[in-house]
Amino acid sequence: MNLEFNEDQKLLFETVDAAVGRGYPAGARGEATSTERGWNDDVWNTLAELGLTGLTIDGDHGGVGAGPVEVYATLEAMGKHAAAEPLLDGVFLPSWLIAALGTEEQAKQWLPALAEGATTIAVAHAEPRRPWGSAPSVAAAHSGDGSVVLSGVKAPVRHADQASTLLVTAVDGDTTGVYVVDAAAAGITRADGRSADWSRASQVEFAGTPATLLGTTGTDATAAWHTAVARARVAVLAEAVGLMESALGHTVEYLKNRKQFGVPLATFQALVHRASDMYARVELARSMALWATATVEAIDGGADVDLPAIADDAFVFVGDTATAVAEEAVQLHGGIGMTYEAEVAHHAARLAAITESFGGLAAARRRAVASESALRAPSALLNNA
Amino acid sequence: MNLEFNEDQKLLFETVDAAVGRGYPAGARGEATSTERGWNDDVWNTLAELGLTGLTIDGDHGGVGAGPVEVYATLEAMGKHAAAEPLLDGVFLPSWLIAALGTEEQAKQWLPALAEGATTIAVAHAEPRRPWGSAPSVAAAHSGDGSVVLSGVKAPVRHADQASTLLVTAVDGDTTGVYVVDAAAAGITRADGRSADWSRASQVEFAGTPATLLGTTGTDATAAWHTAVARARVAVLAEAVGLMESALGHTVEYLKNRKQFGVPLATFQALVHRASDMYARVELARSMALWATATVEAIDGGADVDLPAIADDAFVFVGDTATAVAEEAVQLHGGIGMTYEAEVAHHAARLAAITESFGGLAAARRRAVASESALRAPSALLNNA
Amino acid sequence: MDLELSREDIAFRDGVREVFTREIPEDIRRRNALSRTTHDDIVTTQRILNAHGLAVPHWPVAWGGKGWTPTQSHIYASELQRNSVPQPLAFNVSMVGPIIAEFGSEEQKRQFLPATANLDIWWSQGFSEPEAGSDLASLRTTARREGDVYVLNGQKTWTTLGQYGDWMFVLARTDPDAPRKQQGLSFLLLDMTTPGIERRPITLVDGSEEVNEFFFDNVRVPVENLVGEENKGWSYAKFLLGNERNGIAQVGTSQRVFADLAEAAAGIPTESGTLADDPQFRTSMHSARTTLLALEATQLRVTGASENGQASPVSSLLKMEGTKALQELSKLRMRAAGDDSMLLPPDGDAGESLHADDAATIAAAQYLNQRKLSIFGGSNEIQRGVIAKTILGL
Amino acid sequence: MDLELSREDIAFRDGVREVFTREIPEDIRRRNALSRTTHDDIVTTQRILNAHGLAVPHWPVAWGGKGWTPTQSHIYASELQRNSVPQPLAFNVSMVGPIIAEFGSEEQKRQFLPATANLDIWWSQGFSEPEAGSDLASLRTTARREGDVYVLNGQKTWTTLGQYGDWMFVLARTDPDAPRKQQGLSFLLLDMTTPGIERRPITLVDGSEEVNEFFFDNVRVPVENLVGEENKGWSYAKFLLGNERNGIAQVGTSQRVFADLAEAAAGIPTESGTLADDPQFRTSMHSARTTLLALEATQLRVTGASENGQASPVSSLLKMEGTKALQELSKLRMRAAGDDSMLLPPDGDAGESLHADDAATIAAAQYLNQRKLSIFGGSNEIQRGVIAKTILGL
Repeated sequence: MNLEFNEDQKLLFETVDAAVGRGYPAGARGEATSTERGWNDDVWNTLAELGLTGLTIDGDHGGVGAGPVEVYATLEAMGKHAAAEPLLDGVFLPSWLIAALGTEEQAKQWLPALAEGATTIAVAHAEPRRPWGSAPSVAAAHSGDGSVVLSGVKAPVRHADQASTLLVTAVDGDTTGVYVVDAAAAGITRADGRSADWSRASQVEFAGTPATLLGTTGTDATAAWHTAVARARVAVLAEAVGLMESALGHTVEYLKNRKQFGVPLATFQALVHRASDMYARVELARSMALWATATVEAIDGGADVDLPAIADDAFVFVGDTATAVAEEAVQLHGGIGMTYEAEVAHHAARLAAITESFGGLAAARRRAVASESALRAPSALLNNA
Repeated sequence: MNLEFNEDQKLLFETVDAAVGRGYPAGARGEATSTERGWNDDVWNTLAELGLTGLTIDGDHGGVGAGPVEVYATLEAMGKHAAAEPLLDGVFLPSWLIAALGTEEQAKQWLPALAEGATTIAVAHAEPRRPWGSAPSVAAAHSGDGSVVLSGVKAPVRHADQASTLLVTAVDGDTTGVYVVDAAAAGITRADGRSADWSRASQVEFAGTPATLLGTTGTDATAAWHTAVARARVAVLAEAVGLMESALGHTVEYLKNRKQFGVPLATFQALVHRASDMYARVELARSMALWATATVEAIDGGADVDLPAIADDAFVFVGDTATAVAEEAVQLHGGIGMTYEAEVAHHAARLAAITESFGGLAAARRRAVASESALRAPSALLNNA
Repeated sequence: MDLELSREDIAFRDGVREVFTREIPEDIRRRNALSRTTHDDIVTTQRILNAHGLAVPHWPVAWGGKGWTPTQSHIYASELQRNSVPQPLAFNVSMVGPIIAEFGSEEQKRQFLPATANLDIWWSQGFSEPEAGSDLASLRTTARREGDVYVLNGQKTWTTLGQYGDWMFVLARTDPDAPRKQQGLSFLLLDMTTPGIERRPITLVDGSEEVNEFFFDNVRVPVENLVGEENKGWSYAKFLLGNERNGIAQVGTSQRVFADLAEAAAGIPTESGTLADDPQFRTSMHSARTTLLALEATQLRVTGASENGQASPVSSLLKMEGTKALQELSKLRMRAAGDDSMLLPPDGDAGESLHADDAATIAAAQYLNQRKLSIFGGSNEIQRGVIAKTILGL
Repeated sequence: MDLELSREDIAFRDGVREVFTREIPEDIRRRNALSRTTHDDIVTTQRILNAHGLAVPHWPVAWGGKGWTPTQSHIYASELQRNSVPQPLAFNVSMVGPIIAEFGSEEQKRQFLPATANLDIWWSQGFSEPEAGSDLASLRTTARREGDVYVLNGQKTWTTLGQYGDWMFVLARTDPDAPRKQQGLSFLLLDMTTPGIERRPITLVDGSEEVNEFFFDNVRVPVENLVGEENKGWSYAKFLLGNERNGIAQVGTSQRVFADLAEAAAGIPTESGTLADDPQFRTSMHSARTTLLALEATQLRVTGASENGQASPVSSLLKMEGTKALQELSKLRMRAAGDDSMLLPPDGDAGESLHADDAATIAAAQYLNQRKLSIFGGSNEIQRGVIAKTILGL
């Protein structure tokens, strides 16, 4: 029974923390997201050199085959610096999808490039005004020559502008599949914009766009899709924890250093007690994120647990905390905290983006409350009922 | 457009405030509720002399026929002193039921005695583990000689131990009626206890107890019952406002006078800001209670408004505030606030009892959220859509 | 008590509503509802209102005021908000206008008041400084008298919409040796074309560019642009803060946001129906709805009391709880939009959204932007302090 | 990471669970779940636990301790709470016992420790005073040395279950002239049959009589009942506060309350089904459930860290958030009961309820009683101060 990093995981956290920290001094997120690429290329290259782009990819395909705790350690460190590099969206999630659904040939085609950090893949599932949990409206059609084309609209697609390839959910009759589409394929119209956290996102329209099914025809991908997404939804909470810890840290420093009415803000007990409450909330959220991560690890080890349900529970709890902590961090900074130049503003924006990712917090709570597990007595240990 | 007391109403508030205040120095609620009667007889007699027991009864039946604003003014003043006299439970609500449902003969039989303050009537509707909004399980049966007898259990019945008469909801086949039962009738078994606010309540069991239908046979009383209860549920919020204001006042005084670590508690900004938040909440709750009261007045004047829905909305809002204010008042007092001897403890207990009265807060929220009005754009003025 | 508007008040309401809905172009009001109001929208709106005598109703009657009852003022503010009409520029109509009308010279009144009412002059506020956000007594900007000019040096910040400012009213220190910090401040009118002024825009978290910093380097202000007496600026600024702030709780705005969201919900699909059927959403909306009822009732109490000539100390409460309610609604709007709120046009808030659902598209950015409501204009922490001191005696 | 108990830990858990569920009479555990634990229940339980070596596992091994790992300690506290076993009397096993074991004389150890472990002596705590609730340094009770006795004068309050106390451990001022208030306090053991002691019970808001005030009028305490050195009492008291407090978050208790409420909900009818189908209720329960998971995970982190020899500063967090969660559940229980929580037996909490549903009957009184959780044992305000100071450096 143990929810701590082991020595290797600690070292991993410290390595990423140091490497990313060098690339992300104060104000760096704003700069990184306003480059053409939307992130810091030097940091990306460092991450690739450290093998982090191969973190979730097995050794046979050029990666290191690490588990969910390593993902947690990496993403918490990324969050700590509000780093913009799309490890999760552009590499981890696509690698999980390809590993779960792809043929060996497809795995060989895509995973090594991802592991090298040579490319990113964008996952396109969300559609305007369509619930995340519903089957997609994008349709796959078979043309005479046996090839498949996609039609329909996806938005937002995170980091689609830089991706070489898209993984697109689509329906073929009653069967949901994940399709591989070349970013430069015919019949793609892309309108690029940004997310509320200043990272890039696009609307992508497909009109008879050639595509290849990931995996084997005739198998419905819904369950595998939900499992991979649940994994990503747990992983993104690590980033949220890093962001929250950092927002709290900046707030504490601000209270110590900023003077008003001639004295440091830390003189005002009302503000100090609110910082203490922030701390308590962040630690509980960290525990929840670690627990969900450990549960994913247990599932990888064969435990029989409903991963999407766990992901909903953890997402709701950490998401609520993220909202409250972000709001308090901004409020305790006052006007300064509202500005693009403030670190906490970027923390708050990214935390908001996380809470509305993967279908958003309200939908997660709707599922979680409807689930029969909502009234099941909680026990964090798997064999301690 | 006006939500203020008029001069007469102000005078009424001041009169009740002064009269009740004399009978309720510090610690008096605990004493009053531990007497045999369960309230302060001198205060009761004063209330009767002031005509307040006849407040809701029309002039033809010995009362003064005042409206909901006068009820509000009276009950806010009662709440301000945490007074235990059952004006609402023992007089106002029964008078509304008798006026709404009773024959003129019945009105003549009961209302003058209530108006004089010579007696109280207990309303028996709640049943163990039965939702407030469901039809009662107590059954009315007709015996051969045309008389009616009741069977079943009611609990809690507030102040049943002192009542001369009970008004009991019961079903006769598919028809719900309100029945008049003499408190000393045959076949009644009463087990007396107390509510969490130390006022008296009982379980009353009927076994072939002779009863008389209030009103005329064949008419279902459900709608009239719900309207009278809605009126009572709005009225009790006035008492809640008085209690909250008083709890806030005691808390502010405590912060000013109590020293810890060598300085007054008011030196600690965290506590002071929480008192400010309490103030803001109390004022919003007061506004809501006044608005609901004005709505009842408008309904009496012919306005077409769904009174039970308004009562649910106001009950939920004021109830949530009552809970939060009571908790903060106790917390800011520390251990002292937990004791039977502390004024705020009685405020907190009575506020908790109010939130769980008439079926309780959770049921009220359930109805309100399911109501189509939940998504209707709010407008406090009736003719300003 | 009485929950109805009188016949006269209804006629009054219908009159202002007619102007707001018929005279103010619908596209302006639509952009305002989506927080995309432009400079021209504000100018156009205020000039239309002014032409109908509705831009500066609270000014002295001699300068265009209407001498309304408190109820009429309440109706006016509420209808503006409910109909999503861009508010007349507060710096003009609620701040510098009333100050000049009360304390200015006849010459200043003639020069500035009509142009201020008609937004021919766009005013900016020069109060806050980096080291004195909520603590105006600590202002450091100096105005040194040299013959017939004041020489202005220093820095102002949080200047909302200062990029459009033709003139700025500035609180500056004219007597650095005054025994109390509140003394020695003067209220100056500054033509923004004067040499020595530099502006730095401040981008907010959501990308909006609505606030600015200004730097003054030996900026020369003619002494005739001093309002009232030298070193009395603090009392003029306090006059503003004491002014009744109609519509401060923004209940009308919240009512409109609520109505828009309720309407949208019926068209937002969930896995099993629409958002309008979702118990979580309905619970949050019900909570917002009752809060707005309580807020509006509080406003009615305040208005009713001022009809009777009583002042009310609850403007801190209205500011704090009213903006909190609006913030909650903005969060609810973001939650309702989910992923749909995560695709903004690349140039921030200026362009059109990429897909048709504008309100969903801007919901997250709007949520972030609205954090300012509990900070600017007297933060919630300041309001709690005011309540504690002036109402609770703590 | 590892979310499973090891085989050894499971065996350990099954062992303690066996004692808790088989040896402790079920009616005792049922009364404990309904907060109706009696004096005899506590004594009986502790003696059974002591007979099985489970009353004082954290004491030094020489005096009955078990030398458990942090995980075993965690399991023990958790299983006690989950199975609703009355806790061994904290004043005996967590407070005076460890103090005597650490600082007492050999004579004191022999005289007191076995009797304390077996609850042959029922101890009360004499720390708090009316003017020094959270501020122990300001204690006023004096112990004046006169020959071979200390003469005790003063007042103690918030003495939980003091009505049963055979002995009391008292913090009293032996040197009124000490330069710092923290100095000059001594830790004395007081036989409650000594003349000059007067008790006044304090009834709490729910009617429970669990706390008391004690007045000392020239009470003579033999000098051999001084623990450790004179004037060092503060450091002994601090030793207690620094002691790791297993189970402080009461997660096991909350888990049991949650399970009981979830089970009850399926039998509580609403107008349209049962409470278990009600979305409001389910939402609140889901929120409680995830909070309890986060709390338990926090405990696991702390336990795991102490296995590795690291101390954790998060006991303030666990106390504050754990008791908050339990308070929320008690409120939820009251809301679930509604009117059914408003009929208590006339004699307060001592008798049986008037109708069969005990848990509903006591729900409101229990809710009120549980307000104490955020006050006693270091209020939430104190905990926030500790977090700010020791963790955040504020």
